[in-house]
Amino acid sequence: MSTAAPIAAPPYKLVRHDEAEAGLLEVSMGPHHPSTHGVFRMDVKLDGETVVRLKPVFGYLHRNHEKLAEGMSYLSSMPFTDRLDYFNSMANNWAYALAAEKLVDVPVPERAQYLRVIMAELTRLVNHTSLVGFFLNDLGALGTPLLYAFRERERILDLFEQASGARMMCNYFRFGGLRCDVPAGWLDRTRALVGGFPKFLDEFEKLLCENEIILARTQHVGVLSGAQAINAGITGPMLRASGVNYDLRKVDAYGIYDRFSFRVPLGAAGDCYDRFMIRMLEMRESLKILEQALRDIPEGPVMGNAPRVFKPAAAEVYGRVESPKGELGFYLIADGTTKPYRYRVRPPSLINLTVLEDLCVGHSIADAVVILGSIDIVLGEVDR
Amino acid sequence: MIEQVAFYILSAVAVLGALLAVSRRNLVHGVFALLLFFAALSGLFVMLLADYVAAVQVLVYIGAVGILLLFTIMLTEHVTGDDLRRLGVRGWFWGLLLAVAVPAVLILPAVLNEKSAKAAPIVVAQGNPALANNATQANTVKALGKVLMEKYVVPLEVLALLLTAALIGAVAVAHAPEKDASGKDTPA
Amino acid sequence: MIDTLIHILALTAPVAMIFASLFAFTTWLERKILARIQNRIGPNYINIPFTKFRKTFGLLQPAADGFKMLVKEDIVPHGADRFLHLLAPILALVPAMMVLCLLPFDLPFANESMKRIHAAALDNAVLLFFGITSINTLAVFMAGWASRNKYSLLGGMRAVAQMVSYEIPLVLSAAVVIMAVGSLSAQKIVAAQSTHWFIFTPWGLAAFFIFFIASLAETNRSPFDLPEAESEIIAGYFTEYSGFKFALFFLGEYLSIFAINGLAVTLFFGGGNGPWVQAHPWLSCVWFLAKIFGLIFIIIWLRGTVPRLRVDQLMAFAWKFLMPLSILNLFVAAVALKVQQPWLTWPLCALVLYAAAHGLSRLQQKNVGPRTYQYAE
Amino acid sequence: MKLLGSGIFKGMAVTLENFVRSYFDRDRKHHLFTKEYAWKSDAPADQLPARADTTVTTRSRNFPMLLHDGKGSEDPMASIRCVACQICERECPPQCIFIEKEYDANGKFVKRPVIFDIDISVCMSCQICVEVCPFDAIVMNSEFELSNNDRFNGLLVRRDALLKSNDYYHRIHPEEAQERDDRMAREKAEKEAKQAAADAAKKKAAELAAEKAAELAAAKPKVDPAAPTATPQ
Repeated sequence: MSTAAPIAAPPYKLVRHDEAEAGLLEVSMGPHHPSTHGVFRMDVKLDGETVVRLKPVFGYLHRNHEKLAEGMSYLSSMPFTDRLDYFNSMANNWAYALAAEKLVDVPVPERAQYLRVIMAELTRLVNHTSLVGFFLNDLGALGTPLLYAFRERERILDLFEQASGARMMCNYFRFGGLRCDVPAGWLDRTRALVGGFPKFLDEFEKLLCENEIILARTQHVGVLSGAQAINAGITGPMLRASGVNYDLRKVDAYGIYDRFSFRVPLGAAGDCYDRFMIRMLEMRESLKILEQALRDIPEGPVMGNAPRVFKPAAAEVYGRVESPKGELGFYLIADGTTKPYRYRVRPPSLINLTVLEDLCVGHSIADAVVILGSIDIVLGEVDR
Repeated sequence: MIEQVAFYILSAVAVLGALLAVSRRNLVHGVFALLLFFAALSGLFVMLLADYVAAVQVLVYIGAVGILLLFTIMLTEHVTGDDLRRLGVRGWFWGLLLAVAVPAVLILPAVLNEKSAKAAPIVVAQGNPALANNATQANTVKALGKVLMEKYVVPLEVLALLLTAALIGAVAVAHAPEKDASGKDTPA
Repeated sequence: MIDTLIHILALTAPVAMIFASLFAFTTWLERKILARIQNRIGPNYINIPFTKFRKTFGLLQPAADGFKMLVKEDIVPHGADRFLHLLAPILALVPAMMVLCLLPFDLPFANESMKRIHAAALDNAVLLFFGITSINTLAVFMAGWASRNKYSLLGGMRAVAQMVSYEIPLVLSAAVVIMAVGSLSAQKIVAAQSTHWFIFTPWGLAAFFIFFIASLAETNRSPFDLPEAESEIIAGYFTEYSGFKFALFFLGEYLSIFAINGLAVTLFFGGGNGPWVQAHPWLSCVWFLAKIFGLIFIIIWLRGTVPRLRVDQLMAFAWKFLMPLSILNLFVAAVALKVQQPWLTWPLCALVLYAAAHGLSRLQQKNVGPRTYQYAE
Repeated sequence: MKLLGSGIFKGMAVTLENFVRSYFDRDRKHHLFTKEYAWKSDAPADQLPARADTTVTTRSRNFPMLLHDGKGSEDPMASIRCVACQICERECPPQCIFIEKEYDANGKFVKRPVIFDIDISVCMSCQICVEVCPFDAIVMNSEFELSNNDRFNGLLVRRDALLKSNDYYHRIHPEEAQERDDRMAREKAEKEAKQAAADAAKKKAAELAAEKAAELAAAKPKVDPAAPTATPQ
């Protein structure tokens, strides 16, 4: 493998495990630890408070999602995709719909395309605001940023409920469009929300971005180099925080993303602060997309002429979207029946989690929690 | 009467604390017992109307020395307090000798000076501390300060210098190996 | 002898009762203020038992909490040191109660024969205050060590390191006031501020800031709540405490907040001094409490705003920022007290202290600062 | 480089602003987003969920219910829409529906479910059953206070508890119900029209046939070869 990109020497001293075990304090953080974002466990070996070894243990939330999906019709899996990453069910829906639409050529009506973009970007706002809140909670702020984030999230979830009937498990996308059109007045309410959102972001930035404690806690902590990120298959804001310009909305331009003008913020240092700031900046870009989409959205149907019984011919497809956490892909093998032969999810949370030990070793246990928070995982997606 | 009862209680607690401190095999328990002893001692100081010394006793011995001892234990591998081996009994003779010698040396000057002490009897404060003369109380701190800064100013400064030197030395000793390691070691 | 005991009881028991009931009120206040800061409502109704009356503004919440604590199962972990596990909460509470008696908190009902003295008008009150509060550290360590839980142990270790470090700037900043008054007696310190509070002097202001920050660390309040950092080590040293033992810890923690803020009020805000105190002596106690609650509001406000420091940053802040600044402040105060010219000392002291703080913050913020980001089209 | 703590003071200004405005913001819209819990009223079960106007939107979905067209105290089973076709049972992603068909005394399927159970602890409110139902018989309820003391019987909702009138559906989901009714009416009308057309065609065909038959009958005596058999030989 001489062609592989050189990986920078790790910032810690490598030691053989048996030598180092003697005086170490072994702490099992999780699965019921307040800041492991669900039922996740980290087996941590500590030298004082410094992490020497960290072993992520997951699977506590394994729900057999992929195998279950192989036993039921294509449509029946759609509500299960909501439960993968339960913060952004809309993006999950889209990824699955995108894969299934490749199996059967169903045209998506124009209005549905716009609504999909609107929903996906609103989801991104939901995810990034709550992530920043949770991240600050991990840093030890007593819920104030989290509740400010949730205040805005509530409003977006209200919109989701008005449109789809559920706040989090929306189950809104269908192969070839959307389940139903948004109710009357919904677009105006969304416009009002999008118009007021920058004010909230300003408040958030004033509250957080210059706070010395946050700066000191997050800068130069958990540094992930661009080469390391690429080698580990990291995607999403975490990859972009390491300075790699890779955004599927630009690369694939799926849906109608090529019609919107927006920028992709890039970090330089690849530390926790960059990961946090990239998300803050991405929210502003999402708002730009939302403004354009809400301006241009046409009238019309939201559902194409999808067949009542979804029975694709034998084929292999891979559909992926830029979910707020990274590249979310669905890999489907159809065998000509109403059920997929193979159904595979590429979860961004799980793959972003693989670098956790590399990021944490050499930092203190308090930093390990912060680094985990900055990776942005949802255990529903990690374990599936 | 109340002060007699208090005296006996405090003395009993002090003795108990001291005994526990030397007899407990668990290091942390030992330290806590020692701190109990210190606390009782500071109570005794209060009874002697030396409330400044009592306060200093609490501040320095419980607040600082005790914490220092706990720190030392935490730096060892016996943080959790278990798997402590029984101490060897080989040096019991020297230990006993030392135990006898220290009080002897401490008591000796008092015994030797007994005659002169008779000439100028030590005034033992009596009576209820709460009702004691306000003037004596107010003057303890001032008098102590005066003595330290006038009569014993040179020994005080020397002691301070010594302690500072010891502190710097300790920091230097603690830092030395790390410098070597960071200089030589490369990621293996 | 009986007289003495009655005298002591008459002066200490009300203090204990007043502050213990204020504790309940403060927990409600904290929940309410935090809720409002976070755009929530906070506790707003608790049924009065056996009635349907609900609108009590949540004021009965502490009572409900206390009852819950009482009836909860008391769990001692297997393998824990049962005796020390029991002793730790008691040891956390007792010093906090003791130091409250040292505050110049004039009881309104104390008559002429008692000369309106506070509970323990000692000559070395301030010194004894610091001595007794340092016992609190032991209680925390004891709890952490006796629980036989690694999170507790980590919390205990953090607490010891932190409380010992912050005691130094705390004492040094109090020493400025002691130097100015020339006495360790709380009453004399208050008397010296009858016309001019020390907060209105440059060195007093600086000392107050240092004292306030260090007192946050001493009482384990945000942003220095590392010993009980719930996002890192569950609940730190009281992870394994439940039921009434936990309640005792909680009570001890709030009482030490009262105590240390009471000391701050004594040292910098003129104790019970305030308008109309001369005419109505009972106002003194009200003023004292009002000032304490003013400070407590700031503490809660701060808790609602800032995240937590890391251990090494916490230590660096104590030793490399607060310590040098408080020592410098000691010198500045000495000079200012000698010069006695407010028009000269104010700008000079402010300049020196600001320059020092600026320089030290530069040291603290090495390699750290806001960034600008690039965009890809 | 600023003085240490200036960023914190900025943040404190933000929190103080929120604190103050939570008291003085008139409409409480921007600075106090908590809603009081919608206390369950003593209203009868077959009515709106308590305070539905503030807590539930008109599309809100929580748990399925079965529709019937009966009014008032009519027997709901008389007009139940469900025909026990079992499509929803088959399509339900978490498999929480159990249906048994009803047979009359002769063993004939009467197109009604005798058992229709939904396990509330398994249901994930996904609405797939509603979408696959060809008869608009199952729709989503927005009732949200579904907790129960009985772990075994209380969590399995039986047919009779699931049955709700179409009027109730109109109350909780007015637009959707109207849309559904309109469509059903349209389909029914279309079907009737079709039926009518078919009937007419049939009738016409029958008439034609009858005419032809009549013609034939009229013509028969002339050409009918069987005629001679009428007369005995």
